[in-house]
Amino acid sequence: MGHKSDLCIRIGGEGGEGIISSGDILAQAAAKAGLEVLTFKTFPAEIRGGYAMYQIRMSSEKILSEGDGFQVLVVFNKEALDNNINKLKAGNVLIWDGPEGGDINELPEVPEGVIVYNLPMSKLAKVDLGVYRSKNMVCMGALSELFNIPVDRLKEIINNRFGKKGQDIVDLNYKALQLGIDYVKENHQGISNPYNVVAQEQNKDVIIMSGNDAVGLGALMAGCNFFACYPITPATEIAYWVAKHLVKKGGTVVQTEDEISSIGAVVGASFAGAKAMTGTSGPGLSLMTEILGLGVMVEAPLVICDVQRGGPSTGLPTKHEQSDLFLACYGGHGDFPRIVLSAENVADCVDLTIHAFNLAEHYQTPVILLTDGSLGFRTETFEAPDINKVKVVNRKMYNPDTDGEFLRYKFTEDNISPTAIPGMEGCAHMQTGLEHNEKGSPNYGPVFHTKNTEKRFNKIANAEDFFESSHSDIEEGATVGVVTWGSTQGSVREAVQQAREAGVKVSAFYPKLVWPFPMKAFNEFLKTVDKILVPEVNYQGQLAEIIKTKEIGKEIIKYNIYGGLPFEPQEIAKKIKEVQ
Amino acid sequence: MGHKSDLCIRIGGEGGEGIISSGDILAQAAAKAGLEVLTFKTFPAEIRGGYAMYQIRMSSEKILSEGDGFQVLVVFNKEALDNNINKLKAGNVLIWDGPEGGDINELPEVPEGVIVYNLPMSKLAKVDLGVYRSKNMVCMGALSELFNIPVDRLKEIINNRFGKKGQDIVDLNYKALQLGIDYVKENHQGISNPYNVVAQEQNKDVIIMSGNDAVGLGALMAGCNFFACYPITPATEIAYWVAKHLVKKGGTVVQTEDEISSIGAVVGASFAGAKAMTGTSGPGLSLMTEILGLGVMVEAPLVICDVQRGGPSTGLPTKHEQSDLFLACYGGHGDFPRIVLSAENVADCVDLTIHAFNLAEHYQTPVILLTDGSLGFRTETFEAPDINKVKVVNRKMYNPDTDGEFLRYKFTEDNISPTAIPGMEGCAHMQTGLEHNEKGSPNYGPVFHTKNTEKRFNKIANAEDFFESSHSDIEEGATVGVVTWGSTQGSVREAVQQAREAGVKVSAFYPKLVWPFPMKAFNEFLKTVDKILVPEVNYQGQLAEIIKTKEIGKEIIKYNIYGGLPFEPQEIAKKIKEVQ
Amino acid sequence: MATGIYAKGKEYKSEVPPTWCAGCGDYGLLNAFMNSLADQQINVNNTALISGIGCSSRFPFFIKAYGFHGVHGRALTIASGVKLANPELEVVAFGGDGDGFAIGGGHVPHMCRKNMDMTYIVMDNSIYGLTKGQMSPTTTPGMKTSTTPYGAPDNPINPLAFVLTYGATFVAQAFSGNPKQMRGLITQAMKHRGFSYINVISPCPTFNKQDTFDSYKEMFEDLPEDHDTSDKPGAIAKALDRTSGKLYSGVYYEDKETPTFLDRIAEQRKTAGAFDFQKILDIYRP
Amino acid sequence: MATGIYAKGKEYKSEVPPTWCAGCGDYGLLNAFMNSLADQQINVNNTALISGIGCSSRFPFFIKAYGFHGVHGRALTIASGVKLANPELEVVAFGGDGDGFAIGGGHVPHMCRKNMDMTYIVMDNSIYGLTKGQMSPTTTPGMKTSTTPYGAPDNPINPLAFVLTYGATFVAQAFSGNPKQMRGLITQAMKHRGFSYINVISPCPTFNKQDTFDSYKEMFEDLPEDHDTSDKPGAIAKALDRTSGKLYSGVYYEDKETPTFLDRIAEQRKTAGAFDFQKILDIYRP
Ligand SMILES: Cc1ncc(C[n+]2csc(CCOP(=O)(O)OP(=O)(O)O)c2C)c(N)n1
Ligand SMILES: Cc1ncc(C[n+]2csc(CCOP(=O)(O)OP(=O)(O)O)c2C)c(N)n1
Ligand code: SF4
Ligand code: SF4
Ligand SMILES: [Mg+2]
Ligand SMILES: [Mg+2]
Repeated sequence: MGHKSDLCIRIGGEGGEGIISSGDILAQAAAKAGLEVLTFKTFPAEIRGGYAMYQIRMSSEKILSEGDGFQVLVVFNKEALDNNINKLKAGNVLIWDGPEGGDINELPEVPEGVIVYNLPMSKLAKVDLGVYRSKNMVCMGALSELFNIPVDRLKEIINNRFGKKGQDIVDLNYKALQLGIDYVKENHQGISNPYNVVAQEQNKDVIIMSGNDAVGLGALMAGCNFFACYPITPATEIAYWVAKHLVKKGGTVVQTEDEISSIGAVVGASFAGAKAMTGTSGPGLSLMTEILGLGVMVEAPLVICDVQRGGPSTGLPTKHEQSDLFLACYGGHGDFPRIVLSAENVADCVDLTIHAFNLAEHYQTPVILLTDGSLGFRTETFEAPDINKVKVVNRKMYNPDTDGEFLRYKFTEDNISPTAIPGMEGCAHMQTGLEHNEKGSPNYGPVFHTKNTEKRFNKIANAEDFFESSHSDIEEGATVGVVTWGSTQGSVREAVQQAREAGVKVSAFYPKLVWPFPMKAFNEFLKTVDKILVPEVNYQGQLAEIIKTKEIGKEIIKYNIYGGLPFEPQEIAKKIKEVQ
Repeated sequence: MGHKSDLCIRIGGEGGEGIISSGDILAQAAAKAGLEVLTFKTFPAEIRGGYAMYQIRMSSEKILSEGDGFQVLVVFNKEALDNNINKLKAGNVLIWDGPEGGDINELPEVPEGVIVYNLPMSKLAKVDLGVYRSKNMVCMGALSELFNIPVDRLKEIINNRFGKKGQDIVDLNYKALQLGIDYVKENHQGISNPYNVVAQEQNKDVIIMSGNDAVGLGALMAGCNFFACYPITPATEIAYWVAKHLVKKGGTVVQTEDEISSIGAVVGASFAGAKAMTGTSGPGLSLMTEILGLGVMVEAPLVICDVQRGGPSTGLPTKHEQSDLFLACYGGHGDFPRIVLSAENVADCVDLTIHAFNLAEHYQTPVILLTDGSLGFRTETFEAPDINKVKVVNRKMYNPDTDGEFLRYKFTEDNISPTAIPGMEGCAHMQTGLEHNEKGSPNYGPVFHTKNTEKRFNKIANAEDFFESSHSDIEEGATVGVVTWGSTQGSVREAVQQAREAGVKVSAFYPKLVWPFPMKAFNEFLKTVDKILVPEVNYQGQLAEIIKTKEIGKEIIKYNIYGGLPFEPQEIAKKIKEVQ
Repeated sequence: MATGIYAKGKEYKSEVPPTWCAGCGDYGLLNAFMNSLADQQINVNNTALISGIGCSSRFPFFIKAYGFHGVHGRALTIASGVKLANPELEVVAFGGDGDGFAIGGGHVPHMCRKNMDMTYIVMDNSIYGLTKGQMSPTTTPGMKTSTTPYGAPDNPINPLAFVLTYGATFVAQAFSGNPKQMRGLITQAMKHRGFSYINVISPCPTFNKQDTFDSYKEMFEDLPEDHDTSDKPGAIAKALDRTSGKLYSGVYYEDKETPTFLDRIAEQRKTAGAFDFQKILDIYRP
Repeated sequence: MATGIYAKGKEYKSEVPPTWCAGCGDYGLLNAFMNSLADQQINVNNTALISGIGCSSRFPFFIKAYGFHGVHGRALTIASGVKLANPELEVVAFGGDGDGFAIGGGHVPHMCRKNMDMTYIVMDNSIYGLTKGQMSPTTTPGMKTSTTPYGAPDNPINPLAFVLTYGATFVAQAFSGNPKQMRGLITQAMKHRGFSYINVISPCPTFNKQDTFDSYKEMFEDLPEDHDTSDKPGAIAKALDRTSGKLYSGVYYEDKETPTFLDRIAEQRKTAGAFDFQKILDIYRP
């Protein structure tokens, strides 16, 4: 389905066969050619063996999601063939290397109408080139020739990537490319190719980047100057990014002995005045919840990014799932609020990380940003952000001239107490995870616990007004409104397009802020629809359950999948039609 | 106002002045005299200093809660006077030691109609007896004489308690008692005393015990043979109990280096076939959520008792709150179910601990039992349980004759897979926190994650049928139904009595199982009322929020207090009247 | 031979093919361990192998015994529960340098000092393998890893010195490049009563290009003949000493006297008295 | 004198009255610490005192400086964040034996090996005070506590030997009964660059009736004049040695050479290159 100008190529095979790196190169080449690109990767959770997949979707228009399957399939081994062959439809293309690189004339069974292009890339690499591991480059050459991807761009990228390793390596890769190109020219010339992409001029300043890198970039732009973390799939790349770049701006990045230490260090750094952050995945967030509560209690601005993966427990470390919303909103002992954001796409990862810091500073409270593994790993083209245009918010500092006596936890009208950090003269004070009075001294009486509990909840109650915290897409006459969170929002956007193209009226609500839920905007939205559909990649329907607590008086239809993969837009479009 | 035959005495003063031990003795004496007893204690969170309180409610009838205040107030210092004097009503009694043990004729200001009985216990102890710290015993003597508490019982208990320390100590205490008795006889003879309790014959086998001890007793009766824990207020007494008694039955009790280690050891012990448990409070449960998910993933039967305290963070360690329900139901990363129970009173602590083990074993899953600090510390009289009448459930073990090939995670009709434990021949297998196939080998494909997720949720979906998981108290014609959980259930029961006595029609629903919520019973209940009232000692109304997700189509009225104290029944009764 | 006991090491291998890279040091331990099981005539039905998360923590999958693959860093906590619940079982815990000494480092001291009756084997590759190459607690300072692009800033820990100081009662070091010696050490460790620890230097050719089989081969030497395995300060000094550029394999320390945790528990049980339900209730009868 | 600096120790005292029992050992540290602050002319405005949870962890409340009373066992993690975020601050962490070596025991090795620039002071009373008397990691085996009614089954840890093995670069022991010596040790520790540790033996008369001021007074002795503070194995051996029945106060070990964590970080910053936003974006421009 998707746009007419879409081309989506999937490459599958054994982890370690160069699938990831060749996919990266192909994606970059497409981006260089002025196309919009959105990639999708899955890795095995094991180091060796297991199935890896890289999918590159390219288009002349903005791409909203991983899309509905793919049109071209390249398989490096039998597992990849078996996993994917039945997803091909009539008119789609299979690039065929022969069974496990064997005789290309021994054709596999394919669905009716699927076109098979022979490409003995294993043989070409092993026999003709003499370097088996260049198989992936042979494949790239063939793909560029087949689908009109400018080979010059490919070469440029290869040169940039491998130049450091010496001209030999570059030349070897060029040669491999050429083998693939030549093979196609000789064997498939004249075949009427159903797909091809047209390079176009881009006059925007475009970058192509992964979601994890984008979180790092957002942190840097927001003024983050302290980052502590413990490695965990699929979040570790955030640490790679900040370890490389934050230090250049004078920031400090530290790898700690575990996640508890990371969040502890973040709380300490925040106390000392830093804009502090940690990045983790579900297991790490579980371990952090005790100190999350401490952060709320001492009113520490800080940001936690949770790149979700399949759970519970170690679960499915490299698989897609959105199942930490309950943990983010309800985890931790005691009754306390926190701000939770969720990102839709890579550009959002930049923007919402910036908003996360600003919210944290403004409200003096922890903010959790939820992304997920597919989003963290996938790369996307988007307009380069401008660091000079970013609005950076800093916590309200105590001013002796206007604020009277310094009381760290002073009750104020907006429930935000001007604060002070070590080093400031005359403001020395204690912060404690015990319930306390305005000064910060322990106090367990009913008055302070009651007032402080209210303060903690009330101060963030209107967080939705602080930024563009949601987006309503209302179609007149629609009865059903789709609501979701996280990267599923992209699939919904595309599904909504599909539905509308098919004449189905539908509206949609995209919250960036998921806790506290943006009820003002949502209530306005709700006036326009009769029922809502909530697609989520989890079992319970975690957002749907939260929406139910709002007693919206409209039918709430859950739509849940939990197989470790994201939604395809067409699935949602179909559901929209069903329930409308 | 409670029963006519009620007497409730509150003693307040500085922690360490013997208030707790004298309260214990008084409570036991009342129980010995055949009365029902329910006590209520609060301690400071600090070791030294701070206000401690002990309240003893005694009655000829079953006592349901801490009650509505007290009729007799004894103050050991000014703080105790200030904290409590305004709660006295006309006709109530203040026992007066003089200001900080000074001149008893210097009377404090008291609410109108409050009767003041002078009792210079400090002076009597210090001057007449020469032992200041016996002040509490002087007080006990006076109270027994004033309110008809059989002094023989008191003496018996003192003898049992202090006998080991030598006859000198016993005699000293007797003497102190006598001083108090004599003082009353001399000074208050003939005063028409508004309160007195009548000892009565008990032909039931009664015990008086705290909630924490009762959890230990329940564990022992359920066959618990492994207990690991890390000390934390207000849960540590469970460990004291099991450390003393479980070992006698061959069980093992281990103090670990932290809560993560405790729950890890519990999972390991369960894997090895033990009935394993840990006891903790909120901060500990927060730390345990990662391994809680592991327990669910490997399908390990185990029990966690969370004795809740005021939160978040270190919060109010010795104060009352019911704020860990969200954590218990929703904590931990990934989407996974767990069974959550909540206890109403001390007898419930025994029963529900037994049910917790049985549910865990039957469903092969972790079970969380929620109690709270007041319940953990308070003592209550109830009928001694009979270990021979207890139904003990054991996990379904693999039987090679009927079950075919051993598959640890075999898909079965009831979603329960017969299991095996190390030591069994031919059943060696792996358990892992990774998603897995029936055998237990890692598998991240859509099929097994989908089927296993459903298995994990479906297997406990009907847990409400497994035991008497709720209790409906329906009054014909009532429009409002009160629903609550935990020890607030006792306050509601008493409030319902009060309301009905006042002619207000009201129904109530008492769930013992709070997750999965007993919806079959609740739906039946809901048919009889128009709206529900949910009183909870937390801010958000955690149970109310969960009930909202059930879309019951009736008005849900929250009633929340969060000052660190339990509800008084009269507050709830008033609210019932308001909303009916 | 009873079911569950095998004549040859390789018969102890499960059907699950190892998920390790070709050339991974962990294969060396796998072979040595299986051979030791055969040497000891261990019954897989009475054996529980417990691990955390990491490449090395996949170990139990590859052996026919009962196994538990838990969460990152908590292998010892789970293993202790298994052993205490059923002291009849042979319990061996496995993990990596990160699993054991970063996130799990808080548990090791307490298992050692309790002298918990089990064996713990750490596969030390000075890197986080499974998560693809971050600094671990034993990474050489200055080494560039993905989280330390400008060089690792931390001084490495010394696992042997740690567990010796903690009070482990059997401490040895082995090298993946020497599975024959390792086989014997494993047997000694498993036969030891109390907490026994083996540090296995197990290179990760995929992510640690600095600490290789070859570089280790150069450095490894057997502990000197006259090494006194009863001298704890001496053993610690030996473990801490890196001036010689040598690494020593063999038994660093052995203490057969200190009672094990199970010994102590058994002792206590005697003083606790017999179980009598009514007697317990009597305490609460007013 | 600038605001925030005081002439006399007691001027450093906050308005908050200590919550400790009469006779608690922690008072000794409080006095010694305040006197050391005066000796060093420390400015409270540039000082951050960080603690966990426990009787001892209440310490920061009683001093006029900035303070943070976190959660149980995590004082060092928070303290490290404070110091790294603002290296100008004087950072001292406080805790008890349980806070530091049971639940918090996983963090100590890493602060030591990183040579994190701060001071850590543990008040060791061999018991859990705040929670009313359970076995702690330094409790003597066999001692009856509320969780060990038949006697503590665990061998105690040795905090000094631990931190020495971990790589702390300044290690001392003090005794609450000797606040004068302690005062000097605190000054030395705070002046030390890198991670400094003081083990303060600080009796809990309320819950530990066995390890009293009197019993400790008998055992305490200054480290011998000829003790070599640069000999780490020697220092460890001294710490481990309990045969003499003696406990030693004074500086066990000092290492002024090892770079601190901040030194290393500063080094790295140089190689990272200057910040140029467009250059970073260039990496992502296709
Ligand atoms: C709580 C938690 N944090 C982080 C991770 C991610 N993780 C998995 S394995 C690992 C480290 C592996 O290193 P090591 O223990 O040395 O084993 P190796 O792979 O090198 O054998 C990490 C950080 C996790 N699974 N859980
Ligand atoms: C996560 C967590 N677990 C347990 C506790 C309960 N707790 C508070 S202080 C403490 C131990 C105190 O002992 P120690 O650190 O030796 O300090 P002391 O009171 O003896 O000075 C414990 C177990 C807690 N607050 N948080
Ligand atoms: S990544 Fe390293 S540790 Fe992991 S399997 Fe490969 S070689 Fe072994
Ligand atoms: S309980 Fe012990 S440690 Fe706590 S204040 Fe009292 S004497 Fe000090
Ligand atoms: Mg490793
Ligand atoms: Mg202590």
